[in-house]
Amino acid sequence: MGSALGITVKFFANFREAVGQEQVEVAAAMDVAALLDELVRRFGERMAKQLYESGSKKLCETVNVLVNGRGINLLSGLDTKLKDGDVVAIFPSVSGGG
Amino acid sequence: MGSALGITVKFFANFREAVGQEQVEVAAAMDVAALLDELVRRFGERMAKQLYESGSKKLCETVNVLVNGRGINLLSGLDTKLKDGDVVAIFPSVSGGG
Amino acid sequence: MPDVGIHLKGEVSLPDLFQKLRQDIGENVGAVGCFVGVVRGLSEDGERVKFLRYESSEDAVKKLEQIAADIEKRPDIWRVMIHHVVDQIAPGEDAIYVLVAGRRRDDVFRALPELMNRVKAEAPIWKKEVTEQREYWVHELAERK
Amino acid sequence: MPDVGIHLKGEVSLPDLFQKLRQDIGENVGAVGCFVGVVRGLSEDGERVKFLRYESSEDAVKKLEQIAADIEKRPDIWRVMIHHVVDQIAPGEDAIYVLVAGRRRDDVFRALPELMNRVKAEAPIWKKEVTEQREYWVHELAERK
Repeated sequence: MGSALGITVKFFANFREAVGQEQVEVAAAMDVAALLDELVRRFGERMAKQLYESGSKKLCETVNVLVNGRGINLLSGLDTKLKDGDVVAIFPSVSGGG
Repeated sequence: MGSALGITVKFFANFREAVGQEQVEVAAAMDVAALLDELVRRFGERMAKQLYESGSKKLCETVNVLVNGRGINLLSGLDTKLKDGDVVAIFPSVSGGG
Repeated sequence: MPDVGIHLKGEVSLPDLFQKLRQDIGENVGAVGCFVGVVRGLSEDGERVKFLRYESSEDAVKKLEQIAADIEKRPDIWRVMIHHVVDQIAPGEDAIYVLVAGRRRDDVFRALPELMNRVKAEAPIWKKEVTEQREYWVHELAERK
Repeated sequence: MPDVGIHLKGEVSLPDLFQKLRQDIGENVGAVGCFVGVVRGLSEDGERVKFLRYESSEDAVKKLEQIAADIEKRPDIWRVMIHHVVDQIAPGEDAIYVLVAGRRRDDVFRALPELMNRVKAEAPIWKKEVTEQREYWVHELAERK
């Protein structure tokens, strides 16, 4: 399933800390929900706690997921389809600027 | 009538230009109205035009008269009494600061 | 203590004032706002400006101090500086510097326009604009409109 | 053209940015507003801050450019500069500089808070606060409240 490319996932801020890497490759995931499941499998409870409101599969309000630079809130949310070569970015609310 | 002190009148901005001096002494004036009459006598039509709305004895809105540092609008206007040693300042609306 | 002054051209600059502000900055300061008033090259009527001449009375410093102190006494304001140049000033040159250091950006964003409005309305400082066509005190221009 | 950047500490300063802005200033500029975001020594919870660590994504410069360009295209705005320091920053040190040059003071007083609000909400820049007690990403602090 899927070419050698797979899906690239980039992490920022607390997600980068939890993962210990700036980005990972995931061979295949049908949609964003499936991708996040895979990330929780790989990185465990800490990732789950950072992604979801406690005890649910609802994304925390402070979590942003972009697919190829577009927020999934403007696409189909967790049901947004993924394909080989997609780049997914995961990060919390931004807070720059003193 | 009045000691040697008299009344000191300080001019700023366009009034200073019209008078050609930073300040003058006026021997005596009962009130602000009388003082302004004296200034118009000394300095002529240009002073009248700068003080009064055209053809009236009403002060221009942009003219400020201070007696000992207090605006005559907070005192008795043109009827504000004067006495020897008073310092009167006459200036237009301020406009500092770029 | 507010830090204010009336200066001739060249006696004061934004970098110098900012550096002075930084030398003694409270641990609760999270925001510094600055305003610089610059002489425009075109008048309100579109005439080319040769220069502005600023004049002040001897009470100007006291009034600037009072304005600055009123704002500086707010709990979330650390320091207010107001420095005015009273001189002949060419287009592109600075006429006034206002700096405010405070706790949050909202504190300084609120203070800056208030300070400028009060300086314009209350400080005994006048300006005469000299264009290629004519010269006039700026309050006279306002009267004509 | 807006002038933006992401820098390490020491690569940028308000005096330098202000001087750069002055080197090419339009004849219709009558007002320059600056904002400097400074790291506070006390956290929101009153803990003593050791430092903040800022992090950004590679898209940050592009986003700052977009924010600056949106404001700079207004007819009465001449130039917008946004420069962010992304590094480990101690209390009293600067994290961001925003400068706006425009026609009148109202133009710059309106633009400055808009620029800062947009940078805070849109630029992919995060910060972690390290106090004497603990460390946390600032969005986590917001969540707890």
